[in-house]
Amino acid sequence: MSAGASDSAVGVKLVSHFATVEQQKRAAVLGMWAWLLTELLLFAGLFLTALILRLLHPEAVQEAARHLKFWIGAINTVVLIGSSLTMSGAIQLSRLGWQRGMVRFMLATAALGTLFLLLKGYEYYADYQEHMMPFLSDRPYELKDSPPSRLFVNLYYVATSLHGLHLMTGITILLVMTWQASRPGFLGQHQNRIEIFGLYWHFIDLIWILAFPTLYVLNR
Amino acid sequence: MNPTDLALQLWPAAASATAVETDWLILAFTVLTLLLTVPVFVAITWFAIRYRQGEEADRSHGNVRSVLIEISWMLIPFLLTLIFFVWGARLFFISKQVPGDAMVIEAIGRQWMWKFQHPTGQSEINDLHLPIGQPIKIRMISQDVIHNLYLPALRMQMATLPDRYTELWFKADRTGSYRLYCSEYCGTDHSKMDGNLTLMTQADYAAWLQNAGAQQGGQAGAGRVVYESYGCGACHDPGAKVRAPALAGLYGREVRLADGRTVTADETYLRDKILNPNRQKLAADYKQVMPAFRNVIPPDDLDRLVSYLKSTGATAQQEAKP
Amino acid sequence: MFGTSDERRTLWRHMREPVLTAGALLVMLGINVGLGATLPVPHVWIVELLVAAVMVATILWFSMEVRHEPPLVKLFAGIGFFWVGILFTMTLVDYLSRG
Amino acid sequence: MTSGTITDGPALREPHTPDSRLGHGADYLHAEHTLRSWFFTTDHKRIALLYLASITAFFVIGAVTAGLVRLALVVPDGQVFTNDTYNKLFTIHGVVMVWFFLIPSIPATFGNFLIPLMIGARDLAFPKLNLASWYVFMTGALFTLASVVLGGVDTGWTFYTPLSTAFSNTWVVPALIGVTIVGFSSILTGLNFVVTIHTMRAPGMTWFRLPIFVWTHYATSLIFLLATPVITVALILLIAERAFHIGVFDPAYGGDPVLFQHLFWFYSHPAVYIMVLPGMGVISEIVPAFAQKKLFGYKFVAYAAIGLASVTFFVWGHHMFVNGQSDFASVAFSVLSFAVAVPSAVKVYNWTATIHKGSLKLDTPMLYAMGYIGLFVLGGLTGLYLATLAINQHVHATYFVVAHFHYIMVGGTVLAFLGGLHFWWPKITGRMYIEAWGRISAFLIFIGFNVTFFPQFILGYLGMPRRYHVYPPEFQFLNILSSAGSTILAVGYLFPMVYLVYSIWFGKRAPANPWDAKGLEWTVPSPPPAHNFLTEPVAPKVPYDYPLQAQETGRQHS
Repeated sequence: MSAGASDSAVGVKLVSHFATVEQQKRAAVLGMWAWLLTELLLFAGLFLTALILRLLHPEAVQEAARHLKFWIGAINTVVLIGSSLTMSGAIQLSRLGWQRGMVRFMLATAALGTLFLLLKGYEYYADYQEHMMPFLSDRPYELKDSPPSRLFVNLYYVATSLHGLHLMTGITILLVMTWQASRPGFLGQHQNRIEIFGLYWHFIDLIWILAFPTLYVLNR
Repeated sequence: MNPTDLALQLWPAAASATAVETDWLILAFTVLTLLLTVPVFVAITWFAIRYRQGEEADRSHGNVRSVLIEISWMLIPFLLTLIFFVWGARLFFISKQVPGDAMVIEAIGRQWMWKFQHPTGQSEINDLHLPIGQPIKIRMISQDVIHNLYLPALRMQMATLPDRYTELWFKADRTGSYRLYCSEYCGTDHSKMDGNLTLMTQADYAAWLQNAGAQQGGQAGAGRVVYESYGCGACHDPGAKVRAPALAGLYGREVRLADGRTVTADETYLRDKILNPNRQKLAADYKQVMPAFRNVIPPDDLDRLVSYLKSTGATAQQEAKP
Repeated sequence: MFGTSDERRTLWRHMREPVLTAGALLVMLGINVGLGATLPVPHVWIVELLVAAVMVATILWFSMEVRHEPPLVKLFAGIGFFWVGILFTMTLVDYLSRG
Repeated sequence: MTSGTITDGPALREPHTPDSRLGHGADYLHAEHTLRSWFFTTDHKRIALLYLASITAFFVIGAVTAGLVRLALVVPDGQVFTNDTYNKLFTIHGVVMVWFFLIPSIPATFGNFLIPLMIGARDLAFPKLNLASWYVFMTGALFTLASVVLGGVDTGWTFYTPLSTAFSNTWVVPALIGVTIVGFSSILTGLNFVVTIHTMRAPGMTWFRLPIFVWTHYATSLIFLLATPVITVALILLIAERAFHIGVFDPAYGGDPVLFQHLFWFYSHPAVYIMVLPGMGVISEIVPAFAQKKLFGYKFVAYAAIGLASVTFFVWGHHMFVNGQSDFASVAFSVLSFAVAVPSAVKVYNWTATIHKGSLKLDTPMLYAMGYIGLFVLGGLTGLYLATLAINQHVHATYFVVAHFHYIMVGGTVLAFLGGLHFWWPKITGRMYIEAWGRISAFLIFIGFNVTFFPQFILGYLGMPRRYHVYPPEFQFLNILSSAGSTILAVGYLFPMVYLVYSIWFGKRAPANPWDAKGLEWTVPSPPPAHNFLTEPVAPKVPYDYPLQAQETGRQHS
């Protein structure tokens, strides 16, 4: 069975207000990079807060960081690196016009993204079991003797849930796009959408590559 | 002089040498501002009249060395204004270096009042009486939101933060009644969080302390009461059931910590240990059993308690000497 | 799923770089996880931070293919980190010099 | 130069027939007439008008609350309102004016309308995103407006913790959510402009042939992109703080309220340049057009825009000299703040040099531009006073600060906005306003503004803190003066609203280029056709190619 053999035409359809396809593609790439700039600065604010907490309360932050599920975080990083690989695969195949293979890679990417979220959900559940949710007012907090540790644990929830939200958005867009891309003729008109989305996906990966050490590793 | 007597005032009274110098600074800066702006205003007006459309005028243009012009009007004003940066920074540094002999006033801001405590223990609400000719340091903290103690006659203000001490100092040289304000917006009655700053001669101040006598007995005496009321003695008194470090003579001593470090038991150390004993710096050979008093003990009580602990330290040292 | 050997060769030609990138990322992650789990020396966080920085650079340069992009995109990829630098540096100027 | 016949008569009801030379096609106002064609348009010109209508409405709300604040301050003992009402009023004024008027004002209206025309493009790069940004803006703005009006918020526009998180009993969370949403609209607008200016320029339109207006909007867009996300995350943390007590800014748990101020001002100081830079762009278009002379020092003015946008990110700490920041940091931020003077001076001196030996027409836009230069210079230099550490220790958080930033924001942004509105009004609507009324209102606004805000410099130096409802009686005279000035200012604002709207129906037909101005937007008919250019736009060899020009030597012309 040959998935790659069903080559389809690869290209981008010109939208009327652009002069050339080349211009249209450049605009799309630049637009995504401009958006990613803002994403980086968004998360930078959280990383800065984590750093300041570490400076103000070193012991408490260390204690809190030791309670995070280090190994789930590490496995999740592996999962995201894997999803980046499948996303790169989808982009490569889209350039070749191998539509079915591309769709499979996209589905794999969405599956890995979902796996990340499931593991994250399990991690939250384990945190809940261990009374590591200081923002819940009706549930006693494990490290109640160390008030500043609350701050770091809470920041961990803000940062990871914001990242999770980005990932969830990414998966949703990816699934919609997979559905569109599975129809014939997609690659002939919108090949660059795969590439643009790929940038976003890799960047979520990049943010996690920064978040994992910031939250789990550096403060141990 | 009473500030309310003035219907229209155009320049604030200055009650210290620093305030007078700040005034000179802003006046000199204004002169520079005028030097830089008046030519622009005059030029714009003059050009608007001279080169109005339809007016006969010489509109021929010779060669202009534009790079030279651009660089000069970029750099010359910048360098001139930098003089004022240096001057301002110098005054700022002076205002940050507290003389050793400064009299310390403890100030507490809370929604929506000021509380000032004199070194002799008297305290007053919103109004502040102080002597001239004597460096005065105001050490302040807030009990709730951020406030800002603003003394316009001294050209001085500083934020009061919750849980962190800030300070400002000055040496007034003119008696009189002036305003003091909260200048950081702090909620409903922000604009009522003001009062009068009365600067008086040292003799008058001494007399005022005698007569005002709001809360006699001094900080340390009040602190002893706090010590009792929070039950500190149950663990820390000699012979208490729970083995806790003795506090008499602790202040100023070196303390060996559980992690091997040695720290001096200064005021910050005492405060930290009371507010949050777990945070760090557990004393060697003791177990961590003390509860945290953060959010339990109000800042003014804490001040009194720390004063008391300091006084017991001094007593113990005097006893140890002979 | 890719039938002919021709196709497999083409596939590998295109997938070599992503696979190698992912491999490199996994190795670096392994280093960081190992350091984080064992904490072999004090201040190991410096090493961990450097490894994370290299990982970020790898994603930008290879996964996101910045190296094939025109200078303008390279600038956009870098300028955000420069601005993060401003945010961190100027804030730390305050925190590190507080008495 | 002129195109089409100039006749009087109803404009909106009759499509304007463009010059036959340029081919056929209805102008953008008459291309379609349905409500749907306005609310779902992707035409940058129509979206600009949607923004214009919305920000005008927000301006009115902000101005009315300002009027009420000035009314309350006529008496020193706060008898007009309760303290809570007063606090809510100035919070509405601040929030609405900063986030819903000043920040979108020039970029979202004139930027949207003019950037594609000026660079010779058919539209912005992402027209749907452009429309989306207006909907995002309206969603956030109406949401916030509902919460500040129905529930009231009393934190001031700065939302300082712990007042906003732990102590205020008002509708802080909905207001914050709305402001956060509006931030995304800024980001989308900025993104669109950056991409458009990079990729959509007409053939031959190199960077150094672009009008300064485009340069300043490029710089502004960079600030939108790089600064806005930081306030977004700061506000998210604030919302989480208030809703879940996460504690990072709460001293009760060991958090640091000063950290919020750092994150807040990392955005909010550059945001000043979001407001100021587009205004500088407008002035850089008006001054050469009404002097009929090439802009002096074009490259320096262009680089100064980028310079301002960069330097502004290094100076935010000057808002925090007395707020518990370290002394070392204060000195560093102080000296860096002085560096802002360099690019600002470049702008002002170059405008002045442009007027020199020009052929001046003192029409309404030029009057606004001249007023702008004067007020911006005063506002900018008093900013240097505030950056001086010792002076700041005295006037921080007093009316001196209030006066200073109103000189920048009203004297700067609003005057530039009104100047630009008169300058491009014929282009946007195809109608001329009545010149005499324009001049009268420009004078009224200039005088009213100075009477309102100059006394506030004195009040501030005397020591009157800002946000004071009850104030010492010795300040009453100056406060009454200020309030009196604000009534003149209000009349000045009302005039254009009346005569500009009047001109839409009864104004004279505008020719394509009523001011003999240079720039691609003046080469198309007024109002422009739906697709902007009927023939391929030709980039000028030199920007600002006016009849008069100084022979600038010492550098290469591009």
